[in-house]
Amino acid sequence: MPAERLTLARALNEALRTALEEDSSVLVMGEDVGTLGGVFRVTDGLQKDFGQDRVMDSPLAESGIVGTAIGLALVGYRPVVEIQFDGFVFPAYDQIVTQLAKLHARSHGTIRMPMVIRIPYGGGIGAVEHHSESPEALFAHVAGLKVVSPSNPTDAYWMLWQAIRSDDPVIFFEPKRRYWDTAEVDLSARPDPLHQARVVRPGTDLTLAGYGPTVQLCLEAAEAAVAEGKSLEVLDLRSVSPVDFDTVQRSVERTHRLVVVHEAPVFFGAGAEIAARVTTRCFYTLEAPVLRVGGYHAPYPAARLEKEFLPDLDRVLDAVDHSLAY
Amino acid sequence: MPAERLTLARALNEALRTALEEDSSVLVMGEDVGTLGGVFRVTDGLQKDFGQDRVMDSPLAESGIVGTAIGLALVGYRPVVEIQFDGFVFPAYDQIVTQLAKLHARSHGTIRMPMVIRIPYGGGIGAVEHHSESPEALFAHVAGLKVVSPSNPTDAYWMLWQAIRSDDPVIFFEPKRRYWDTAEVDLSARPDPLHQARVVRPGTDLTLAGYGPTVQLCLEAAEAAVAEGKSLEVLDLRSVSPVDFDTVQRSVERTHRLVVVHEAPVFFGAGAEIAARVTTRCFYTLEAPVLRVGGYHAPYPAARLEKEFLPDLDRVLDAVDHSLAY
Amino acid sequence: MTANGNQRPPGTDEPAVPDFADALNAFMSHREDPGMLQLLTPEGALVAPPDRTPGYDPELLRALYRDMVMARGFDTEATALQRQGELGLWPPLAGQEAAQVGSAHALRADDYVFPSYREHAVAWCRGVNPLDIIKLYRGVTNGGWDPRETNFHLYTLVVGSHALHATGYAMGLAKKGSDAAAIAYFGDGATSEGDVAEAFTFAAVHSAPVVFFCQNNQWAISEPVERQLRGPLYRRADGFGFPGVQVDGNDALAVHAVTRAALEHVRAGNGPFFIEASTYRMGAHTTSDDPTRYRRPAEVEHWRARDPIVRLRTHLSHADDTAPVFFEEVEEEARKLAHRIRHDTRILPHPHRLAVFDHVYAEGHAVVDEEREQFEEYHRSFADGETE
Amino acid sequence: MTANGNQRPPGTDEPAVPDFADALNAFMSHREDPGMLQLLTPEGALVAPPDRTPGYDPELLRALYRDMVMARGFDTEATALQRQGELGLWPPLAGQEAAQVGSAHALRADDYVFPSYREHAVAWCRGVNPLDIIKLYRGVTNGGWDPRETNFHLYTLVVGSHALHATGYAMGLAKKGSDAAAIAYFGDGATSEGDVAEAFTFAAVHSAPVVFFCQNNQWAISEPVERQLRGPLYRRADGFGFPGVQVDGNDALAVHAVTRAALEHVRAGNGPFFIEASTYRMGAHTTSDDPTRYRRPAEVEHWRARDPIVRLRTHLSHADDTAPVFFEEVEEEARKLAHRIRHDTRILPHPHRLAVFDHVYAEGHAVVDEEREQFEEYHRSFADGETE
Ligand SMILES: Cc1ncc(C[n+]2csc(CCOP(=O)(O)OP(=O)(O)O)c2C)c(N)n1
Ligand SMILES: Cc1ncc(C[n+]2csc(CCOP(=O)(O)OP(=O)(O)O)c2C)c(N)n1
Ligand SMILES: [Mg+2]
Ligand SMILES: [Mg+2]
Repeated sequence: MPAERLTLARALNEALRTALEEDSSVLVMGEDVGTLGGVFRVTDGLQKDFGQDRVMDSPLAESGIVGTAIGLALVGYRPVVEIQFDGFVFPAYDQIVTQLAKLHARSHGTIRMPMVIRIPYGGGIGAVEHHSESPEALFAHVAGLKVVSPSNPTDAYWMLWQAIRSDDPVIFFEPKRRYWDTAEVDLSARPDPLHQARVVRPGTDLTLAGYGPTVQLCLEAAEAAVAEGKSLEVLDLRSVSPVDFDTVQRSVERTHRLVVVHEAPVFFGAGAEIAARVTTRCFYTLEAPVLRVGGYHAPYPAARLEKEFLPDLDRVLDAVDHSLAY
Repeated sequence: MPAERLTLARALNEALRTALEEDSSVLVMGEDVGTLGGVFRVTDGLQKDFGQDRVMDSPLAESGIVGTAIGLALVGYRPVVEIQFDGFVFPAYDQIVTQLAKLHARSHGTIRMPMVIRIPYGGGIGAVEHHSESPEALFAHVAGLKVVSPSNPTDAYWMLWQAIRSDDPVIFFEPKRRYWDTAEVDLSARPDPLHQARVVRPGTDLTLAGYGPTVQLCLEAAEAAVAEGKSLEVLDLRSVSPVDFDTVQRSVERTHRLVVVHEAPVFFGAGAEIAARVTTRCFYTLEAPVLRVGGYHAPYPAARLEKEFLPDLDRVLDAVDHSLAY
Repeated sequence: MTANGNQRPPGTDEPAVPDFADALNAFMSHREDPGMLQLLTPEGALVAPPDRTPGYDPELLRALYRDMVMARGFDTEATALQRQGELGLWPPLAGQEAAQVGSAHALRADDYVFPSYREHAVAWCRGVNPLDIIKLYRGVTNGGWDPRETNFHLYTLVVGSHALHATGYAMGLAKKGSDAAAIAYFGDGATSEGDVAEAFTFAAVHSAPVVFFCQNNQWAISEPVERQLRGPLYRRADGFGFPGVQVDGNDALAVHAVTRAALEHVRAGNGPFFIEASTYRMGAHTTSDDPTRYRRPAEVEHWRARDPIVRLRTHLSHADDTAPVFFEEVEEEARKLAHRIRHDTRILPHPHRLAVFDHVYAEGHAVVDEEREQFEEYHRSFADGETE
Repeated sequence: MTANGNQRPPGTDEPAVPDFADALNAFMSHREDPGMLQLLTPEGALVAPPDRTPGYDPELLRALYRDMVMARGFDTEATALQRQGELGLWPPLAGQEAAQVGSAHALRADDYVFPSYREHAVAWCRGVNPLDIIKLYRGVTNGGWDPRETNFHLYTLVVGSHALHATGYAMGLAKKGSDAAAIAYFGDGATSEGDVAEAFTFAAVHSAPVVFFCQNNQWAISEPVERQLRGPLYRRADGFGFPGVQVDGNDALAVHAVTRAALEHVRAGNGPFFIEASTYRMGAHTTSDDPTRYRRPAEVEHWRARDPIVRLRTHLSHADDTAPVFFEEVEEEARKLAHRIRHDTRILPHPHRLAVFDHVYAEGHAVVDEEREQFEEYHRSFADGETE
C-alpha cells in the first residue's frame, strides 16, 4: 500500500479494516460502533463492509462487553472492544482485572486472551465530566495486561494492527485530542516492535519522555527550547506496560536529565514508576531528580479549567528549567 | 477505658462498636457482616447489639453495596462498608472512582461522603485466588479518596475510629494476616493524626518504610540487622494517600537511604511514588537510589507459592545490603 | 418565586390521596387491553369520560402544559446556544416533556430526585435555575447547583450508576421513618447496566421507597431498543419481585397519574415501583450526535405527530375550552425565559483557575496542598500575570 | 477411560431428541400446580406413571445414581483432607449432587460448561480428574486442568463473572454455526451481581445458546435467600425476555429432564434459558465457615430428609428392583476413588518457585523478564541452595 495522508482516527479505522480483512476471527464490538461508526467515527463503515456479525453494536454495559468478549476469545475469536470514553471503562474494571488479565496465567498458558480494549482518552477537547481522563496507571499496575498509546497516525495504524495480532490483552489508549492530527502514513513500512520506545528528536541536554497526547507537546517544547540554546531529546514511550526502560536509560545516559510528561495525575502516575526505575538504573548518571509534569491530584476539572490542569508548553519548559538548575 | 489486650481484628470490632455507640448515623454494611459477624469476625456481635437496621447484611453485589452506601451518605448516614476480600472490590470500582471520589468536588463542597470502605487485604494466609491481593495503588491514584492501612491493634482501633469520623471517603485496608496479632491497646490515649507516619524504631544507617502487614516485617529486619552492626530506622507510613512525605524526608535526611516494603507488586506500586517524590526532595541527601521490595509483576500466585511472591526477611535484608553497597 | 423564576414552589400541587392507586387500578381493569396506560389519545381526546379518568383536572393540565412549554423553550434555546459555541455540549430533551413534567408534578417537595443528564424539564419543575444546568454544559462546573435546595440531585453522567444512589437514599428515608420517596430517572439503554439490576435487587430486598422511572425514548445514542434488550421492558421489574407498568410517555396526564400511584405504593412501604414511559427523543442524542446516520425520517415523522405538547394543547383547547390567551401567555413566558438564559449565559463568569484544587477533599490532603502551592508559585513566576 | 477414571466418555449418554421439550411441556400442563417441576417425590415415588414421565429410563437413573455417589465420595474425602491440613480450603458440595449430575448428564460433549467453585460433581461427569480440583484447593495452582480437554472451564471465584463468559462463548458458537451450547452454573447469591443481569441482557439480545443454571441452595454463605432477592427467582428470566423454570434440584430425574429441554430450546436458536434448581447445601459454605452461627438445626434436618442420593436409591430399589449388588459395587467404586484421591493428594508435587513468573503473558513482558532474572540471581546468591 502506498503512503496516504490520514488522520489518526482514520489510521485506526484502516488498521481495524486491515485486521478484519486479514483474519476472520477478528471482531469489533462496543457501544455505537456499528451503524454510527463510533462517536469518533473510528469504526466508520466497518459494519457496512464486514456485517453485523463481525462488527457488533453492544448493549450499554461495559462489564458485559468485556465479559462477553472474554467468552468470544475462549471460543476462538479476537475481539477488539471499544469503550466509548475513558471515564466509562470502570464498570468493566472487574472483568479486565480479575478475569481478562489472569486467564492466561491461571490456565498455565492453555488459554490465550487475544483481546484489544480501545479507549479514547485524555483531555483537551472541552468535554464534559468523565470524558477527558487518563487512567493508564490503573491498568499498568495489573499484571497480565499490556498498555500502549500511540502519538501519531503512523503509530496508530501499526500499533493497533500489532495489538490485534498480539495474543496478550492490550489496553489501547487513543489520544482523542489527536484524532484529527494528520500525517503521511506509510502502510507498507515495517513497524517497530509494539513496546519499543523511540527517540523522536535527538538532543543532548535533557530527555523529555511522553506518550500518546503529550509527545507532540514534548516536541513543541524541544523546538521552543532551541531559542534558549537548549537541546532536548524527546522520547515517545509508546508503551506504558511494559515501559521500554532500556531506551530511556540509554537516553538518560546521554543527557543526564529526565522529565516525564503525561496528562494523568502525577500522584501514583506512570511518571512515578519511570522515575523510580530510571533513578535506580542511572543513579550516578542523573544530575537532577527525574521530574514529572502531569495532572494534579484532583478530579479532571470542568472544560473551562482544563488548560490549568493539563501539561502545557510553559509547564514543560518550567520543569526543564528546574531540572537544568540542579 | 483502660488498656486491653486485643487482637487486631478485635480492636477493629471495638472501634466499630465505639463508632456505632457514639454516633447514631454510623451504619455497618456488607456481605455476611450481620449474623455471621463477617468472615473474619470483625463485625462479630454488632448486629445483635445494634440491630439489623444499623448492621446490615447486603446482597452479594459490591457495586450495589457501595452505590447504596453513597445514597445513604446523601441522606445523612455514615456508612462503614465491608468488602469481603481484596479481590472482590473491583465490581465496586466504578462506584468508588467515578461517584464516591468525585461527589464532594462536583458539588462544590455541598455534599460530603463520610464513608469508610474496609477491605481485608494482603497475603500470607494460604488463601485461594483473589483472597491475597494488595490493590492500594489503584485507589491512591484516584483523587478524592484517602487510603490508609494500620499495622497493629492500637492503630487499627484508632485509625478506624478516625476514618469513620472523617468527612472524606477512606479506603481502609486491613492487613488480614495480622488480624490475630495481639497487643495492649490503650483506648484512652490520644491518637496521632490519621495520615501521619510514625518512626516505630529509630536508626541511623537506613530507613525502612512499610505500612500495614509489612511494618512488622521491617521491624524484624531491623532487629536482624543489629547482629550485623546495622542500625535501621523503621517507619510505619500508616497512610498511602496522602503519604506523609515530611516524616519520610526527615528520616531520609538522617539516614540517607530508603527502602520501601509493600506486598503489592512493585511495578506502578506505592513504592514508585514514594521513590519519585523522596528522590526529588532529598536528591542531594540520598546516597543510594530508593529501593523497593514487594510483589512481582505477576498475578498473586497459588498459596504454595506465595512465600516466593511476598517480601520476607531475606529479601528485605538483601535490599538493605544493596542500598548500603552504594 | 423559586430559583428558576418559576412561580410555583416545586411539587406541591398534588398532595397524595390515599385511594388514588385504587382509582387507577379500577381504570386499568376496565380497559380491554391493560397494556400501556394512556389517558389522552395522541389526538388529545380522553380515553374515558372525565369522571372516570383518574386525576383528571384541567388546572393540573394547564400547569403541566405550562411547564412543558417552558422546558421546551429552555431546551431549544440551549441547543441554539450550543450551535453558537456558547456551550460545549447539549443533550436535547425535546419530545420527552410529558414524561418528565408529568412525573415531576407527582412528586412532593421532600421527595428526592436522581436525574441522569437529560432531565432538564424535571429540573425546571423542581425549581432548579436553568442557568445552573447551562453552567454544567458550558464547562464552567461539573456540578452546577446545590441539590439540597431543590431535592434534585446533580446530573449523573455514568449511565445507570445513580439508580443505586436513589435506592440507598430511599433505604435511608425508610430507616429515618420518613414517608418521602426517591425517584431515579434513566433511559432504556441504562437498563442494560449491572448497576440498575443491582439497584432493583437492593430496593426489593429492603422494600425501599423508590420509583424507577425509565424514559424509553427508543434509542441509546444509535442503538434502537431491540439491540439493547428483549422486551417488553416494563416486565423487568416483576422478575425482581416488584411491580412495573408501561405508560404512554407522551401523555402527561397518564404519566402524572401513574407516577402518583407509584409514589403512593412506595410510600406505603410496599417496596419499589418501576415505570416505563414510552416516549421519543425527537432530536439528536446530544449536539455532537448526527441521528440521520442511524434513523429513518419516517420514524421521526411518526413520532413528531405524537408531540406531547401538541397533544396537551389540542386537548386543552378543544375538550376544555382553555382560552387562547392562556397559550399566548405561556408562549410569551417561554420566550422571556429563553431571552434571559441567552443573556445570562453570555455573561457567566469564568471559574477561577485555583478552583481546580477546591473541594477535592473535605478535610484536606497533603498532596493537594503541595500541588496547589506549587501551582500558585508557578503562576506568580510569570511577571505581571502575562499569561492570565 | 477418561482422566477421572470414569468409564463413560462425558455427556454422551443422552442424545437430544427433538420432541423432548414437547413431552416435558405435556407433562407440566397435566399438573395441577405447574410450579416447581418434580418427577420423583422425596419418598422416591414417580409423580406420574413411567410412560408419562419425560425421559424416564432406569439405566439413566442408575448412571445418575452412580455419579452422584462418586461425587459425594470425592467431596467427603476432600473435606476430610482439608480437616487434616492437606488442603487450604474446600467448598463441600454435599446435597447438591442431583442438581449437578442431573444437569451434567443432559449435556453433550461439545457443549461448554462454565462452573463457579463448587461444581465438583459436574466436573466429575465431564471427565475432569478430581485431583486437578484438589490441586486448586491445595494451593498448588490457580487453575488445575486444561478446559479444552473436557469443555469444562476453570472454576471462577469472582461470583457471577463467568455468566458473561458463558454468554460470549455461546454468542461465538452461534456465530460459528455450531449447534453446541454453553451452560453457566452459579448460586442464588450470584444472581444479585450486576454481571449476571448483564449476561441475561446480552444473551437475550443475541439469542445466544446458553443455559443459566442456578443452584438455589438457599444460602449465600450466611445470607438466606430472602436477604438476597425478592422471589420467586425463576421469574427473573421472564423480565429479560426469555423463559425460566423452577425445578426440584434434589430430583435428579427432573433436573435432567428440564436441562435437556432447556438445551434443546437454546440449540434451536430460541435464545437463552434459565433454570432455578431448588436444592440445599447440607454442609458448610466452605471448610472455613461455621454454619451453626446462622442456621437452625431443624432446617438442616428438614433438608437432610430430602437427600438426593437417598431419594434416587429408594426409587431404584423399590420401584425398579435394582439389585443390591449394584449399590454395593457403586459404594465400593466410591471408596476406591476416595482412597486414590487421598493417596495422590499427599504426593502432589510442590510447584517450582519460578512458576510465579510463568504465563503472565503469552508473548513476554520486559518487567517480568527483569524480575525473573533478579529473582534467580537472588536465589543463586544463597550458597548451596540453603533456603531451598
Ligand atoms: C457507563 C457509561 N457508558 C457509556 C456512556 C456513554 N453514553 C452516554 S449516553 C449513552 C446512551 C444512553 O441511552 P439511554 O440510557 O437510553 O438514555 P438516553 O440518552 O436515550 O436518554 C451512552 C452510551 C456513559 N455515559 N456511561
Ligand atoms: C464478587 C465476589 N464477592 C464476594 C465473594 C465471596 N463469596 C464467595 S462465595 C459467596 C456466596 C455465594 O453464594 P451463592 O452464589 O449462593 O453460591 P453458593 O456458595 O451458595 O454455592 C461469597 C459472598 C466472591 N467470591 N466474589
Ligand atoms: Mg434512550
Ligand atoms: Mg447459594
